Parts: sequence; C-alpha cells; structure tokens
Amino acid sequence: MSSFKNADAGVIVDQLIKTIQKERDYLSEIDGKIGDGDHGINMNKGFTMCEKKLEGTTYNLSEGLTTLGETLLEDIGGSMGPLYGMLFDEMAQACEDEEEITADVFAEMITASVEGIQDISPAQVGDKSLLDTLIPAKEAFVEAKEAGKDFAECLDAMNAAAEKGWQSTKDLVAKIGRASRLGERSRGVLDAGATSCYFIITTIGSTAKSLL
Amino acid sequence: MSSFKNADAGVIVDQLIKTIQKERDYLSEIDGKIGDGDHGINMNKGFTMCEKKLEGTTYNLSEGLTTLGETLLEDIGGSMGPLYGMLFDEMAQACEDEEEITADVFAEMITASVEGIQDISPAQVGDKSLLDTLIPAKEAFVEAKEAGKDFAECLDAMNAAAEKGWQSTKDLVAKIGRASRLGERSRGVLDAGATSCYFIITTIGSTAKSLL
Amino acid sequence: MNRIVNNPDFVVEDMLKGFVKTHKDIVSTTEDARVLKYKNAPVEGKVGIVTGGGSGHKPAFIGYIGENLCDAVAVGEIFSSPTAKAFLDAIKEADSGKGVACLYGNYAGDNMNVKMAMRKAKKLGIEVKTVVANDDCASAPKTELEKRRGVAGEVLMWKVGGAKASMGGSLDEVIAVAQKAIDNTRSVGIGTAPCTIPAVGHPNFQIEDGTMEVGIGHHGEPGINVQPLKTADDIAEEMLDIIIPDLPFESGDEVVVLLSGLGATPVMEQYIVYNRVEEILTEKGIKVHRSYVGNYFTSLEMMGVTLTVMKLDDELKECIDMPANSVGLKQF
Amino acid sequence: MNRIVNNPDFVVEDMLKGFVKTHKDIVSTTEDARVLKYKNAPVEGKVGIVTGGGSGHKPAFIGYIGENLCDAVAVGEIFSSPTAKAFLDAIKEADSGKGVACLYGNYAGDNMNVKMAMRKAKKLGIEVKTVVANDDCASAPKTELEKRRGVAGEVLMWKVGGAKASMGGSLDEVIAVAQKAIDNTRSVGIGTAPCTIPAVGHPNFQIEDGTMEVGIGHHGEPGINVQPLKTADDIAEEMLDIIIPDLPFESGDEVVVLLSGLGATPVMEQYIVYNRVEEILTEKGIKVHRSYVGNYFTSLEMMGVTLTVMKLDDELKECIDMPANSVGLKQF
Ligand SMILES: Nc1ncnc2c1ncn2[C@@H]1O[C@H](COP(=O)(O)OP(=O)(O)O)[C@@H](O)[C@H]1O
Ligand SMILES: Nc1ncnc2c1ncn2[C@@H]1O[C@H](COP(=O)(O)OP(=O)(O)O)[C@@H](O)[C@H]1O
Ligand SMILES: [Mg+2]
Ligand SMILES: [Mg+2]
Ligand SMILES: [Mg+2]
Ligand SMILES: [Mg+2]
Repeated sequence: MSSFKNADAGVIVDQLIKTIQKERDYLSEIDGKIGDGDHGINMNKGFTMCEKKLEGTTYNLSEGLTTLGETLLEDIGGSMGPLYGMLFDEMAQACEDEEEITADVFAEMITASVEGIQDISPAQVGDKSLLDTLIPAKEAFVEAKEAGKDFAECLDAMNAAAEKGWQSTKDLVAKIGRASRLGERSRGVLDAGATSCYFIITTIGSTAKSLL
Repeated sequence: MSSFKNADAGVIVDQLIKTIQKERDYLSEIDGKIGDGDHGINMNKGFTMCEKKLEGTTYNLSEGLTTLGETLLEDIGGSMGPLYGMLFDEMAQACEDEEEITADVFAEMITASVEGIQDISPAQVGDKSLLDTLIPAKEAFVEAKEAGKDFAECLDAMNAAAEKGWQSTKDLVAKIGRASRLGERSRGVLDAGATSCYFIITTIGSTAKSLL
Repeated sequence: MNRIVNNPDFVVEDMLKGFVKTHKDIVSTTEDARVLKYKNAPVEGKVGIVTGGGSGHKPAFIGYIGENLCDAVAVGEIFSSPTAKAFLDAIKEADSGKGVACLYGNYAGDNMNVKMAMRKAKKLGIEVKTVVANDDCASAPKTELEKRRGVAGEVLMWKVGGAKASMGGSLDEVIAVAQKAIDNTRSVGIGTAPCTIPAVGHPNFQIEDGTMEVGIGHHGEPGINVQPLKTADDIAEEMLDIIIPDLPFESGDEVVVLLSGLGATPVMEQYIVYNRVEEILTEKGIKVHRSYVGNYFTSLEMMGVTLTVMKLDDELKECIDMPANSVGLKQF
Repeated sequence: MNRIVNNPDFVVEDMLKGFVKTHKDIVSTTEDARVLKYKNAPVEGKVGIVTGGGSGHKPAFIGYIGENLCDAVAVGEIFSSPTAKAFLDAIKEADSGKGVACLYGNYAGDNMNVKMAMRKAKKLGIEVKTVVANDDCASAPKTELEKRRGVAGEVLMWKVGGAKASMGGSLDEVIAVAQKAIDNTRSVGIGTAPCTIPAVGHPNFQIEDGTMEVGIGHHGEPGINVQPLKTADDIAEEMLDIIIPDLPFESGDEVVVLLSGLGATPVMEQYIVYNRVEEILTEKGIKVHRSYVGNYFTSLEMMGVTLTVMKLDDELKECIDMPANSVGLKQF
C-alpha cells in the first residue's frame, strides 16, 4: 500500500511512548556524560504524562500527536518541552485534515516539524543537537520521494539517515545547549537530544511502515 | 618597708603590659584547647593599646590602672573587656586618693576588684574561670594580713594562692564561658582566663614586693 | 547533602506553597500551579509585566512580583525554563487589555518557551512584546551581544519596566525603557563555591577551594578564567575592570549598583566588596545614585557575588526611584 | 577558604563602611566607629531603642536600625560582644531624654558589657532599662529560663519594642511590652553545616554531612542532640514539638512565625519548611497572624534554619503590625 489511515495510526504515538519509556535510563546516561543527566527523566516525564491523558480514549494519529505535543509544551519546560512540543504539534497540524497519510502528507509533516523547530531554535546541523538527526532524516525522506521511491522506501531512507545523523554527533563539538560550555571536551560522545530524536524518528518510520 | 608610693608604682602597669605581651602566644594556645584560641590575641590587643596611650606620659599606679581598665572597657569587647576592665578600674578607684599603698590599701584594691567582677559575672569559684585564680589570691592576701603578716609576706601568700588556684582549673569542668559547652571534655586542661589572671596577679605581687 | 527538603523532585511545588502562605499580602496563586501573580493583577489600564525562569534563584523570579514591579511570573524547575504554557498563562494573568511586556533573560529554553507562548497569545489577541536581558559581560564578547546571558541586571530591568508601566506608559514605552535599562546595564559574576541541585545530589560543576571563577554564570556556566582567590578589594577591581570599559561607563556618569550574593556568601562579605566598588567608581568620577547590596539574585547555595552597574539618564532614574513593594525589593 | 574579605582582622570595619555607603537613607555613623544610629535618632520625645551584639549575624543587628525599630546599635567583633563603651555610646545616641530601652540577647559578654554601660549611663543621668532575650528553648530547661540564650526572637522583640516607643510609650511601657514579647516567644535552631570566622580560617565546630544538630545556637553552641538529617516536613515537626509545649502554645492562639535561615541554606528550603510549619500550626488550631521567612538572623554561612513563634495578644499584634523601615525588615 502507498498510504495508511490516519484513523489507524494512533499506534505510532503508543509506540513512541513505549520507546521513550524503555530508553529512559539510556538517554539520561548519555546526557550525564556532557550534560546534566536528566534527558531521559525529562522525556519520560512528558511522554508518560501523555500516556495518562490518552488512556481510555480513542485517537487517530493527528489527535495522538496533538496530545503529545501539547503535553510536552504544557508540562515540560526547559528546552525539550518547546522543541519536541513543536515537532509533534507541527506534525499533527500537517495531517489533521487528512484521512490518508501518504508519502506526500508525511513529507509535509516532517518538513513542518523541522521548520517549526527552526522557528524557535537557532541550532544548525553540526551544532550537536537533535537537529543533527532530524534534518538529515527529513532530507532523506524528501529526496527519496522526489526520486520516485515508494512510501516504504522513503521511510527506510529516513530511518537510515536518522541513524547516520545521530552517530555523526559523536565527533561534533557542541555549539548549543548545556554541553556547549565544555568546548572540545564535548567531543567523543553522542548527543542526548540527537539520540532521543533517533529513537523518535525510527519509531515513527518503523511503525508507519508496518501500517502500509 | 611596709608600703610603697602610689607615685612610684606606675611600673606595675608597665610590667603587666610586658607580661601579657610576652605570654600572648601561650595564652592563645591554652584557649585553643577548649576555647576559640584568641585569649592571647584579645589580651595583647588591649594591653598594647594601653601601652600606646601611656607612652610619653607620666602616671602613678592609680592613673596607670585607670587607663588600663578604661582601655579594656573601651576597646575590647567580649568577656575580657568588662571583666579585666572592671578589675583594673576597681583597683584604681580603691587607691586613687592614696599617696601610700599599704597592705590595707592593697587589700581594699584586690577586694574591690573581686566585688566588681562579681557584680557583672555570675561566675563562682570552681566554674573554671579567672575567678579560680583571683578569689583564692584575694583571700590569701586578706587572711595573711589579718594574721598579722607584713605586706611582703601577704604578697607572697597571694602569689602562691594565685598559682594554686590557677592550677586547680586543670581538673575542673567549665561551667561558664565558651568551654562550658564541652562539658566533661573541658576537664584536663588549664583555663585560659585563670592563666592570664595568674600572670596578672603574680606580676602585681612581685613588682609590688620589689617596690617595698 | 545538607539539603532541607522533602521529595527532591517536588522542591519547587513545596517551595511555592510556603511562599504563597507567607506572602499572601502581595502574591496570589492562579489556575496554573506554575504561575504566581500580583494579588491586584491584572491592574486596570496598566501594561502587564511578565517574567519567568528556572527556580533556585530566590528572591528571583517570584520575589519580584508586586506593586510597580512584575504582575505575573512563570516558574520553572530548578535551573530550567518554565513551560510555554506557564509563560502563556502568566501573560494572560497580567493582561488588562493594554498588552504585556515579557522581560526575561537570554537562555535557550526561555527564548523558545516565550516564543511558543507568544504564538498562542497572538491567537488570543493579546499583544506581547519582549525584552531579553543580556547584561552578563562575561558570557560573550561585545561583538556578540545577542549571545550574552541575562543575570542580576534583570532586577533593574523589572524595576524600570514595572515603574514605567505603573506611570501609565504604553506597551511600546515600557518596552523601550526596559530595553534602554538593559542596554545600559553590565554585570559580571565571581564564583567561589558550587551549588547542588537537590534532585541531583552533587554539585554539577566544581570550583576548587582557594580559587575563584571570574565570569561565572547563574547556573555555574564557566566564565573567563579561574584564578587564585583574591581579596575583596581586588575582586571589586577585577569586576569593575570588566564592566566599566564594556559599556563604557565614564566620568560624569550616574549609576545604580546592584551587588548580589550568589546564595551562601555572607552579606557581610558583600558589603566589604561593595565598599571598594563605590570607592573605585567615585575615583573614576562615576556617581552612585543608589545601590542595592544583598541576596537579590542567587543560585541556590553557590558562593560568590555578582556586580551589576546601570548607567542612568533622567527617565531611568525616575523609574529606579519609584517606590516598589515586593518580597525581594521594597522601596519607599 | 572561600571567604571574600580583605584583612580578616578588619572584616567588621570594612563591612560597616560598605553598609553605611549603601544605606545612608536609613543609618548614619556616629563618633564611635562601633555604633551606628538611625539617621533621625535621637527621635524627639521618643524612648530610645538600643541593641547590640557580635557581628556575623546579618541583617542583625545593624539591619534593624530604622523607623519604628532600633535607634542605635553597638557593633562587636564577629561572634563577640561589643564593648561597654559601644553600648554606652549607643545609649547616648538613642536618648532624647525619655530614657533608653536596651533590648539585647542573653550572652555572658553582652550581659557584662551592658551592665558596665548602664553604670556609666547612670552617672550621665540617662535612664536605661533592659530586656534580655532568652527565646532559645534548646539552650536550657524551662526551669532555668534565665540561662536561655536569645536568638531570632530578638527581631520580634525589637519590632514590638520599637513600635511601642514610636506610639509614644513610656520607658516602662516599652520595657513591659518588649518583655511580654520575649516571654511569649520560643525559638529553636537546626544546624546542618558549620561556619568559619574569617580570622580563624576553619570552622570552630563540626556538623557531619548527612546529620543535623537540633537546638544549635547562633554561634554553633551545641544543641539537644545530633540526628541523621530529616526531611523538611519532619524538621518542621521536630522544631514545633520543642517549641509548642514549652510555652505552651494552644489551640485558639494567634501567633507570629519567623523562620530564618542560618546563612547558606537557600531561601527555597526555608519556604519548604515554613509550608509544613504553618500546616501543623493550623492542624493544632493555632492561627498564623503573620509570618516572616528569609535570612533574618544568620550566622555567617552556617547552614540550617531557626524557627521562632510568638503568641500574640492585642497589644503585641498592634506592635507587630505597625509599619517599619529598616534594612532587614520593611513593612508597610
Ligand atoms: N537550542 C537548542 N536547539 C536544539 N536542541 C537543543 C537546544 N538546546 C538543547 N538542545 C538539545 O537538548 C538536549 C538536552 O536535553 P535535556 O537534557 O532534556 O535538557 P537540559 O539540557 O535542559 O537538561 C541536548 O542534547 C540537545 O540535543
Ligand atoms: N562570665 C564569665 N565570668 C568570668 N570569666 C569568664 C566568663 N566568661 C569567660 N570567662 C573567662 O574568659 C576566658 C576566655 O577569654 P577569651 O578567650 O578572651 O574570650 P572568648 O571566650 O570570648 O574568646 C575563659 O577562659 C574564662 O576564664
Ligand atoms: Mg536539565
Ligand atoms: Mg539534561
Ligand atoms: Mg577565646
Ligand atoms: Mg573569642
């Protein structure tokens, strides 16, 4: 199939919540190396709050993403609240009027999420942040689609680029966030936000693929 | 001789100043064991200030003692200022109208000093304070005088009692001042104030004797 | 750990409860547990003043809620930006229809959350404009003013903006004077001992005993250099050597000085530093119009001081001299 | 040592210079370098209020000079009584002919120096009466009230005595109400980390990390016991368990609560403790009429808190509610 139904895809949000809960300690461990060690705690707090809000309700993809984005914006401050809040909110808005999530719709979702984040954060690719995962992932999806690949192939390309982008942060010097104060000492370890973003993108990608 | 001249006895004050200056470090060392280690500093500060005030002036015993007492009251706070300030002030007042310092006059001086201190401090013999030196010294002087001893013998008795009283503080538990908070742990070391009082009394005694 | 807390994850909640109990004559709670407001807010016909930031900076930020100061404050976790929702709710609580000036400090999280809040406020028809404090000289070179962090100079920005709003200034006037205030303000901090976030349990940076970090930030952000600890007089000089040429302050200027402790440094020591600060300023022909010394903007129990100097003109002076009543700053 | 000082032997001198520069709107110097006075003292027709004590307790003692508070304060070395001369000079500066109430804390040195000062004041024809604060429950059993030390309750004693004097009370009336204030006040302190006198260079007592000393005094005087550090809620309960039965405070009472940090404990933590204090009092039917939370009476950078509760009657309430303007306590 070349698309899946918005109505069937609430499961993507469920999988996102499960993934973040599972990776909580790993995310904090990574943040502890050059940050303050709370990234897993922050993320888990927000995603688990969203889980509670969704409990017992039915929701399609756009509704689930809206709740997730709103929860992060409303209950998680710091940098993660607005960054991931924006990401999920923009994704949701880009598909809220769609019944079918096609590759074109998905391209708009991920593009909107990047634009939304760039609207509030000055971070660039290479600054050692979640954008080092997100932007290559978006570009890979869009390029694959423009090259005429089908939705599943686009998602594969996106996932692969997300992993590569994530791994690229290991050799970067942080130019943004808490770790930037360490200068050269921030080189040699993965970025926490890029790591959570890798889990988020690949969870979306894999779950979406399974719905096709 | 059975007396000395007030006019000649300013030297007693000079000797007091020299003694305290010489014993400064020893007094602080003793205070350091169960107090805050500043007794020598406090005493030296006051006595050296008095030295400066007396410099280039001529003074008899009562004038010298008055300056010493006033300096302690004016420039040294804490407990030592009022206690020794009172001691010297009362001694001075008891002899300021006397040309000759006889054993009777001296008895009044030392008695007045004890009464003055007791007027402001509730400390008793046995509390581990300068009164453990001062009160036995006074009593020894007065008893010797009443027993018909001459002035020099009275002073010897006073000095001996001062030393004995001072040494008695070693086995006492402090009931007054900073050391009292140590309870049983204050036993086994000499009291700082009793030590300075021993130096003061015996310096007065010996210098007075040399004037007879 | 000599922290006096209950569950370290809920220190902010517990603190807010005690704060509101103590200061009900000045502040009140709102529907948002992370927003406190001036009990009379929104003040009819007045531009609303909003700020917000991470917790752990007592009396900042909630201590500056009050008469002729801030109308509503968004409260974050320790050293972490409040949520976009909290900023939005604070904006709503402060707005009486004349618009809201959001006067906050230049930190990535705060910037993003305020931006998100402003998007939503716009949808609600509330006009919000911002001034982003960047008074910390040590946080970026003068050529990159926009990268500098906001520190204790924020207190003076709130004082000025709050006064202007109470004088009846329009939103643009309040923004203009608050911007002028921060543009004429320079700060620098000296750290002598680190602090511990209760939920973390150990210091998240180190300052060796006997050393001082010149230019340290309010969360332990590293400064310009680490040196052996100097005397109070030399520290005063060191700080002014950074601040004075940066604006620059010049002979004939009139200034306000704010010397704040970082938390655990005794106020006695702050007066000792201040004494030399005023002496040096006077030697340079700079007149101290008013000074504030004390724990005005702290970082838990960090040790050290921050020095803030603001150059005055007539308008700023009038705003600084206006009475104010808040927990952190009372002035008749 | 992370002290920010110049010559450690002159911290008091240096601090006083900075203090006076900062607060010339309230205090002024006198001929005695160790006495500061309210700039309007002696206030014509008003009983003078004097206090004094060792330094290192900012904002006490000099921070309570001001309108409707203290007229003159004698300043001692760190943790050491002022001289008799300083007390005498403070008495002289405060006296407008209506007599002077010397309201100070029960410490051997202060007792002796005040006594000496009173002898001399008498010779000068100045009438001086005293109230000796002894609010620290932990410093002696109830059967030996006269041995108890004065701690943060002194702030409330000054507030009450200062108000009464400003209301036109006679010396006897001021003394009576200040005595009533302290008789109805109980305090207790919890220490969690020691402090270091600059000239000494190391702490003059120890509190092990992870423990707390219940009943500690303002100079580190040992308390009732040493325990593993408890939660803020349990500390609140522990302190009230000592204070409440001692007076005793009873259901139906109205009280003022003063919760002060000892110096380095963040004000955030003080609010956390206060929150539970008010809850417990409310549970017991004791109404908090007014509360003060913050660094009102410190001990350099000691860590911990002191809790002070005063039972009110109408006269005390009127005095507590009177406006006041000083560095340490501003109330409208
Ligand atoms: N301005 C920013 N733009 C994009 N990403 C950012 C920014 N600031 C921080 N990050 C990301 O946030 C991550 C840390 O998140 P987290 O630990 O939850 O927050 P905090 O740093 O406040 O403790 C970093 O690894 C980085 O990827
Ligand atoms: N109330 C008192 N009455 C008599 N002597 C006292 C009293 N308090 C303290 N002392 C004496 O003071 C001595 C300590 O003096 P010093 O070290 O100069 O003062 P501080 O204890 O303030 O540091 C003690 O050894 C004791 O003899
Ligand atoms: Mg964090
Ligand atoms: Mg983190
Ligand atoms: Mg001593
Ligand atoms: Mg001493």
